[in-house]
Amino acid sequence: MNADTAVEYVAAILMVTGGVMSVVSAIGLIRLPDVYTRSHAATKSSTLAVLLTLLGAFLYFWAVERFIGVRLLLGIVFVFLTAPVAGHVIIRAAHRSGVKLSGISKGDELAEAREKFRQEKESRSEG
Amino acid sequence: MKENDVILRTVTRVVVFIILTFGVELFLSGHHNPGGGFVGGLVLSSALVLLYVVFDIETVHQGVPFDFRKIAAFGAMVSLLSGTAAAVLGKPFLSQGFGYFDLPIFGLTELATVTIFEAGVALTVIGTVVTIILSISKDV
Amino acid sequence: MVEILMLISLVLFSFTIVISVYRIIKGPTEPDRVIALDMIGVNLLASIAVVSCILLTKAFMEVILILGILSFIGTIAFSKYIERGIIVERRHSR
Amino acid sequence: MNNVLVLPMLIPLLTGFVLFFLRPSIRAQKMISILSLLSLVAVSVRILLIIRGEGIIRLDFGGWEPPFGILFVGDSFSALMVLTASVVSALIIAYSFTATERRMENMFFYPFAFFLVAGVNGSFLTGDMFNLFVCFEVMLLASYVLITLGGGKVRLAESMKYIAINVVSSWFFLVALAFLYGTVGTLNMAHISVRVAEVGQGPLLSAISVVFLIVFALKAGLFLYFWLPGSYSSPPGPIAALFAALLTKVGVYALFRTFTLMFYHDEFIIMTIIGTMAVVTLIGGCLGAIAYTDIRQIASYNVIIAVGFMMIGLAIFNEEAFKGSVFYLIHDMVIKALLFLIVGAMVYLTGKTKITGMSGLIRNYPVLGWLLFLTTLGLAGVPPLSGFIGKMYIGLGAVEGGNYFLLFAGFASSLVVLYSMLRIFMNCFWGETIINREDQRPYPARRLIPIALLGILTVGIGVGAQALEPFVSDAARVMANPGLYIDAVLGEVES
Amino acid sequence: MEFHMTILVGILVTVAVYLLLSRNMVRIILGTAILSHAVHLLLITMGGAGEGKVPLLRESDGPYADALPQALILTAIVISFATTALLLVLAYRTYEESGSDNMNTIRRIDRE
Amino acid sequence: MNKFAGDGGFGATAAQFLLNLFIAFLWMLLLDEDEFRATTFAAGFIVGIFIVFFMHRFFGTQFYLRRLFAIIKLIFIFNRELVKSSLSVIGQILSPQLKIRPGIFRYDTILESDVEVTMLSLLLTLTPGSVVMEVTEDGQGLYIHAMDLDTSKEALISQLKNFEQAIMEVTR
Amino acid sequence: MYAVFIIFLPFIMAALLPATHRLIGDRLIGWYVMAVPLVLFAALIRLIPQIAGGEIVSASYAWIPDAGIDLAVRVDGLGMIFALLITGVGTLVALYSIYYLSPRESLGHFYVYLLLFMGAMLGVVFSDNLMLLYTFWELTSISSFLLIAFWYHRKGSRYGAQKAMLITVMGGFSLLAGFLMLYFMSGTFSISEIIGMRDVLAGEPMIVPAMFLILLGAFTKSVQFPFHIWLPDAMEAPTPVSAYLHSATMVKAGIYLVALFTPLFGGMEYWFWSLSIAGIVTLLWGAFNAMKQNDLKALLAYSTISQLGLIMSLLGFGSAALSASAAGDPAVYAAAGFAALFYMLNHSTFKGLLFMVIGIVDHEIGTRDIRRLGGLMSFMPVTFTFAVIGSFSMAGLPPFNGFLSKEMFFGAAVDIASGQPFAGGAEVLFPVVGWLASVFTFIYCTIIVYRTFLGPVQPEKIDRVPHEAPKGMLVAPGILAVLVILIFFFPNVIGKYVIGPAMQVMFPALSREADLVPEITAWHGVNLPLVMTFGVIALGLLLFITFRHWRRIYRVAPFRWTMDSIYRGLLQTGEAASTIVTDLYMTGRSRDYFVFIYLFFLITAGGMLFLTGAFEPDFSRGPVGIFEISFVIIMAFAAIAMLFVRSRITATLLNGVLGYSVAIFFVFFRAPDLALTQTVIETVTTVLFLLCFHFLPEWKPEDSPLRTKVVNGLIAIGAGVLVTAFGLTVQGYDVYGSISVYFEESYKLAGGSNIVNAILGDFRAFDTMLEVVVLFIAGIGVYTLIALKPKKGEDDVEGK
Ligand code: NA
Ligand code: NA
Repeated sequence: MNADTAVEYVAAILMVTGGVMSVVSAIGLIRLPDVYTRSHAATKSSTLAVLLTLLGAFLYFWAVERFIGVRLLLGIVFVFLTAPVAGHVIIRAAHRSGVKLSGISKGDELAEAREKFRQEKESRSEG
Repeated sequence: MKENDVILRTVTRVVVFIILTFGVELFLSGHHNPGGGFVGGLVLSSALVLLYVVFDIETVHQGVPFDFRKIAAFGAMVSLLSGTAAAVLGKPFLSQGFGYFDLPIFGLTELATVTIFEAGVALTVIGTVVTIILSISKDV
Repeated sequence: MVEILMLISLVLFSFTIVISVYRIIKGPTEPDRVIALDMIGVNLLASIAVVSCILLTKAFMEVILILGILSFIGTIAFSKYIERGIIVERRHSR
Repeated sequence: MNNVLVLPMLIPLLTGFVLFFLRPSIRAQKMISILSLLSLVAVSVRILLIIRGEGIIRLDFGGWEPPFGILFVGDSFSALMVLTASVVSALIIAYSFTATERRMENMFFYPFAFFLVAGVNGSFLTGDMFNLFVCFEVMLLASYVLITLGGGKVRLAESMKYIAINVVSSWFFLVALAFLYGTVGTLNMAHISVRVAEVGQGPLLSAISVVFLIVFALKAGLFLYFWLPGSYSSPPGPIAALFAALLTKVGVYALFRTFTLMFYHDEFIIMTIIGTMAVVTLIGGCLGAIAYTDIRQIASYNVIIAVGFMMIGLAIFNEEAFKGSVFYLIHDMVIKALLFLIVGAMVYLTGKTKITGMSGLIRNYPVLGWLLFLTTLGLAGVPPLSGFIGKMYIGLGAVEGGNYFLLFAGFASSLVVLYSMLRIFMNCFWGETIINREDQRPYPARRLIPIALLGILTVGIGVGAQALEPFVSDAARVMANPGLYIDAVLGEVES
Repeated sequence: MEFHMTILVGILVTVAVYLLLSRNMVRIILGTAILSHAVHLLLITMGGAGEGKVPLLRESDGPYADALPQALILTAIVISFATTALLLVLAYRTYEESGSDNMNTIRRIDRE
Repeated sequence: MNKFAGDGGFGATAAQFLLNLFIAFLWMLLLDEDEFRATTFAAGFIVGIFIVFFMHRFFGTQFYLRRLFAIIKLIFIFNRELVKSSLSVIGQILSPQLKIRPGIFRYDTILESDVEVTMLSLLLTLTPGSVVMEVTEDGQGLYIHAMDLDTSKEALISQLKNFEQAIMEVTR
Repeated sequence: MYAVFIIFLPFIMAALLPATHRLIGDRLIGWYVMAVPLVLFAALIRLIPQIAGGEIVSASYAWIPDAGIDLAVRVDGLGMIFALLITGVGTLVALYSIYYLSPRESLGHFYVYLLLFMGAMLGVVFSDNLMLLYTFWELTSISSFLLIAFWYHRKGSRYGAQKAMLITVMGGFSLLAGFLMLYFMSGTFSISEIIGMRDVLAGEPMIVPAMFLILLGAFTKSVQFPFHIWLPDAMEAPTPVSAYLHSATMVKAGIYLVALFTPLFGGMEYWFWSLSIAGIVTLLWGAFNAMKQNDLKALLAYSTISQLGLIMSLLGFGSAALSASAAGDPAVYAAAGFAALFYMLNHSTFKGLLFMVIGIVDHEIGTRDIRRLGGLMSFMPVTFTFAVIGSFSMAGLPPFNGFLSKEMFFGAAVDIASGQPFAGGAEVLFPVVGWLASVFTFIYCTIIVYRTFLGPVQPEKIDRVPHEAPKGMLVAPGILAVLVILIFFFPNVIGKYVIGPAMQVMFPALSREADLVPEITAWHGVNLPLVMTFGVIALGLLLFITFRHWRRIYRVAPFRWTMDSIYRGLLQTGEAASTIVTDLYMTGRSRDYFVFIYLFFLITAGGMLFLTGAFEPDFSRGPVGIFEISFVIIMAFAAIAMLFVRSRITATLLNGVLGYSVAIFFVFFRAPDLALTQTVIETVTTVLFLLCFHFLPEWKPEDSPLRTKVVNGLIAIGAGVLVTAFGLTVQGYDVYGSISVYFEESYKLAGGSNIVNAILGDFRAFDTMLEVVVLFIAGIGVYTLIALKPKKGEDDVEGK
């Protein structure tokens, strides 16, 4: 087994690991109780699965064709840059549009702050 | 409660440049790789769409003060006229030519009239997509 | 063997996608669905990377990047829609 | 190489874009439009003459030999269609100069009209099935915009249906193309013809041709015409006239091309299916033309009747009948433009749409009234007006082919046409005059000129049919002998 | 592969047609969108899908997948996008004017 | 005033030049050539001029290429945190019974600029188990949704501190 | 040239009329018009010697030679008779009109129509080309339409005009079809050539349908039962028009046509029976109905119908002369043809006279209702004299020309009955029915005279004081009255110089002039015809006196179910049925329209696929990975779910899933460009959906009835199955390879190594160019759709 073959295997294993991560987040998507917690699972899928898979692909191409897949790297960067923003924005939208946290949650300081702000505004407009 | 879009906006500023560069690259590399005028134009316009979604029309307009309807028309005309050029030269309408030229900076480069054609395509795509989005958004 | 591993990873990805489709249908809230779509996009992206390795072609590198870009734009748009019902504003109103 | 062949499509396209940039100056738009329309007509005539001199000509775009590239093929049939479409649209657009609201002119009315013409001319000229689809789309998109332009509730609702149905028909087109490509593996019409002929069409290819039949029948308003009355009767006069004159004709043209050039082997489809569809269309159109009192509806159902009539020519399937249909197509473009412009003018002048709401208009608008009467006679195929010669040849073809039932149906429909049109004429123009001369809305002479020119044209085509005869005969000859077309496109090429 | 694709196309067509037959404008538009998906898949399937290499000459020496249907689909995609855009805007304009998104009640009343 | 302009500090010209270089570099990467070619870089630079010209009004975001080392360190810290928290979340998801207590809490950061806050939020969000939900108007308060407040709030806060430190090394 | 000039002079003068009218004014315009037929009449008279000498004046100019349509004109004896009628009566009618029409009427229109008609009629009788003839034939219908509706503000005028037009044009279409058949058999439109091919054509199977179609044309124009119904309503026209078109000339166009084609069809049994029976029935029915009319013009209309039937039957009798197989002497039968032409001439004189008389009554008294008239004799002695002359002539009494022709009719009918040329047996009825009709004729002639001019005056029922007509108005009827008497005394001049040449045309096979031109004598001894005439008078007087008592017969059901009520009912029920049927499927619902489209697809395309044996599915699965399968499942799953989701956002998301999945299939299918484009387009489309959702309400569940849903479902499934079946069959079809191998040379040919892009940018750049245009149109279309909103409350009717 030469070095390239080894790298190929490593690449493949990275991909499988990515797949496993993905499935884990899928399970999270099913099991977790509310949109907020599920978004955690989704973010993971975006990050680890993609990181591992693209890295695997990168290695594989390098090993087989000596090809440096810059687009793959760029893809990783891009996903790392955008995935958290997407998660942030969607979860924010959920909260702003009034989606409640699940019953098992411990507290919601944001909702409290919003409520406070609203009351202040009301009292200001009354006065 | 006052809101703050700092994360989204900061990232968007960066991401838009990546998209734009990628779009131009797609446009130019279509001759030999996947890409071309359509996809290039589409990607470029999707960058603009992102800007419009994240910021707002007026802000983006300050940054990109173009009349996209005219860009679209101009692009389409470029495509049409690039075909006409061949006809004027006595070749069948829409004949494309290509050749290899030794340019000062770029070295031996393949230049093809199809690039002009595709540029027209790309401009039309950008102009049209943005026109559609803006028209609807301004209707609120 | 390498290919089999890759196929396995593909199957895993598609499993996730199936689950995500289920989540889109089930909801219950709209953000849930959007998250699921985002997940589909990302998993597709990963799948294409694997497919590229299996087919041993570089032709789909652009697609990978594009998918990343566009699933991002899509998610932002959906989020804004859920939040405000309007995704492009004439002037930012906050 | 005949670059002139692209001009009937290129001129209107370029004009459309130039007019787009000239938005601020309506005057300049009109000037350019006129120049462009004149050159369009000139080019069309030139093409026709070249074809007479050199036979069928073609333009391979980009210089790519058929069947690999796209090409425009000019034979007498397509060139005649292009010429007529150009002349008619020139007159309609000239009419609209005087009859279009300022706000519509500002909203690119003229560019869209030119795009429509471009799509129509392209559809006539193309020799490639997929390019036909694309040309259709140019035409359709322009029509989508024109039909909605400035419309209110009713018009938008009708547009919605019109577009939805056309989207579905475009879908069928693509489906048919997929099957076609999957079987014969080519898109060039002549090449398709060669390949289809080589295997003798066969049941599968016949079935595929039926899918094409659905597509073009939808476009032409053959049997599947229910979308037509609503959408043709809601837009303002000039737009309705453009639609009525051009759109369905493109479908009719495509049907003829498809079933004379490519899928001409299956008698059952041509005689039985198309024949039945044509007759049902005639009947349905006749019933509709009698059923309603809205003049725009009556006019729209007349469009349907004409489609049925022309398709009889295809179902009969001999050279005489083809000749008749070509003549009738030319006639129908002219007369439908005339009809819809007059109907539009009537609605404009009275603010009413029903025959029961108008009366005695001939006192107020004698020229308009007599033009409508002329139109009535022309529609009924009374000699020596334009409709006659086509009707005569279709009749001759029917006699020759022994299709007496089709002959009967066609001629009977002419009677209903006459009846439905007389209803308009007699109820609206005759009877007690209800508008005082003082209260009447003036109808400007400059609007009358294009209408009158169309009227003269309908007389001219009939009386001067000899001028068209050689071209029409040639068109019919090519339809009856697809080999001529194939040789011109592919040379002596094997499949 | 072609077999499965064809079945899939059939399913998509079924769903799309069912949506077309509904009264809500958005459903109808979605129906047309799915119709487009279906026909694009059909086109590429009929062009002999899944055979050959990616049609990039620099990538491999062939035999290549049939590039022609790909080009056709590209055109079709753009056209169906254009149509969908127009249809969507028309839908909401119609709703604005008529106050209904029901395609069966906005029909014209043209007879007494 | 241009709203796209970042928070200043640099002259616009310098910033544009920087960005242009960045694009040229990106270009080179995208072209996937086997070796470095000056011509390619120049071509990228020209493309960059085009883009920067096109978008020059947006300009003003800062890039600190020279703090490469700080960045590498940040990446390292991030990867460590990523693995740590991933494992903990995987554990939570796969445990037979869900025993998590999610919730939203406020964290006030010491970071100031938009870029800093953004970077912090990105890093935090990327690591599983925590998502930034809202940034207060003054940019100081972060509302964070955590997967399990009971067991990991402390870990999260220390993670935040780590990130803040590393970010500041990069940006200041 | 001469003949062409004759046809076109009226048209030229009509074209010049508006200008002339302005120049010379209302008072003189009538004279200008009258000059036209007068000049033509003179010109024709000048031709008579030539024509009578057997010469034929003809000319031919190319019009649409490729279609065989020539401006071929031929003046022969047959055309001459009619042309003399047209110009002669035309002159008198024009003269009469000058006094009849008030200058307040729109004289310009009237005279233009009249000249148009005159030219058209001359065209009909002089054309030697079927299509030319047909052209003029239709033009007569049209000018008649315009003349009937001259007072177009009257409902009755419009109704009458429309009815006449519809029926005659229907006949015209039939005529056209017949002509086309003749062309198909003979290869020419030239009438003289076709007639020359009699023997060849006789063997063609299509000759019989052609004959019937031509007859239908002739019958509608010449008001043969049951197409006679338009004539009474045509009486809404001004009386000069009725006199001219609807008794003297236009209605005789059918007679002309039958005479014209007698040399071709004459001798055929069908021809004989059709003409004879139609004529006899029309004769009886017209006369029967004439008696009950209260309106004098209506009475004349029915009388015209009746007499045209008589002429038609005579032509039928005469045609037997041309049969090779008919029993009896051809010359005897040919006499019937002679009688037809003679009767036709006479009819024009006395009927024209009577119309003018009625016109005078109407003009001076203000009514033509016999219930309001009576006793006018003392006020209008000249008019009364004319009325007596015309009526008695029509009744067949001497010393008027009507007597001669009536006798000849009886004679011909008797000859046919005794000769039995085709041994049908029914011939015996002809003289009987003819005689009965003559009795009726006698009665209504008496009615005209008695009820109008004799008896008591009823001043309370009329608005004006009765007085004689102005002298000018009496000139034209006076000339006719003189002719009625003159012809009685000198019939043979006409027989020799006018009818004789026509007979040669009609019966070319019979060459001896003696056979063709019988000597007409007023007194030919006591023979059966004379006896019959006495019978007519006796029974006629009896019945006239007892008319009040048997009038009830008209209320017997079969007589009330007139053709007229059938026509009326046909139009009414036609309209109602059309509305019902059309409303049934033109629902305005897009759903129904889609159902029609897909049903049509299922039936035709499905039928073609499954019933012709085309369906040969290729079930070979080919290599397929689990991953592909899973995406097939995902797409199917997402698609089906779309039918059940409650919110449009979910549906849009699912559509996104579908779009992205399509993209991944493009990856599987080695289509990177497609995958790229699809991904971007899908996202932009989704954004568009979201943008537009702002303006649209959330969708409601489809609450259509279960039945509708089931139908929808079945159609949808059918469509899906059919597309699949098609697809599977197409896959199995492996005859041809694709042309796209050629494009694999793209680098060499077009300098690009991305084949797809080389196709898009070069091989098929034209598609791409147009696609750009499509996109542009859509973009600007969206803009206009939004920017150009109608103002509030603006409806869709054109105008500002
Ligand atoms: Na159409
Ligand atoms: Na489509």
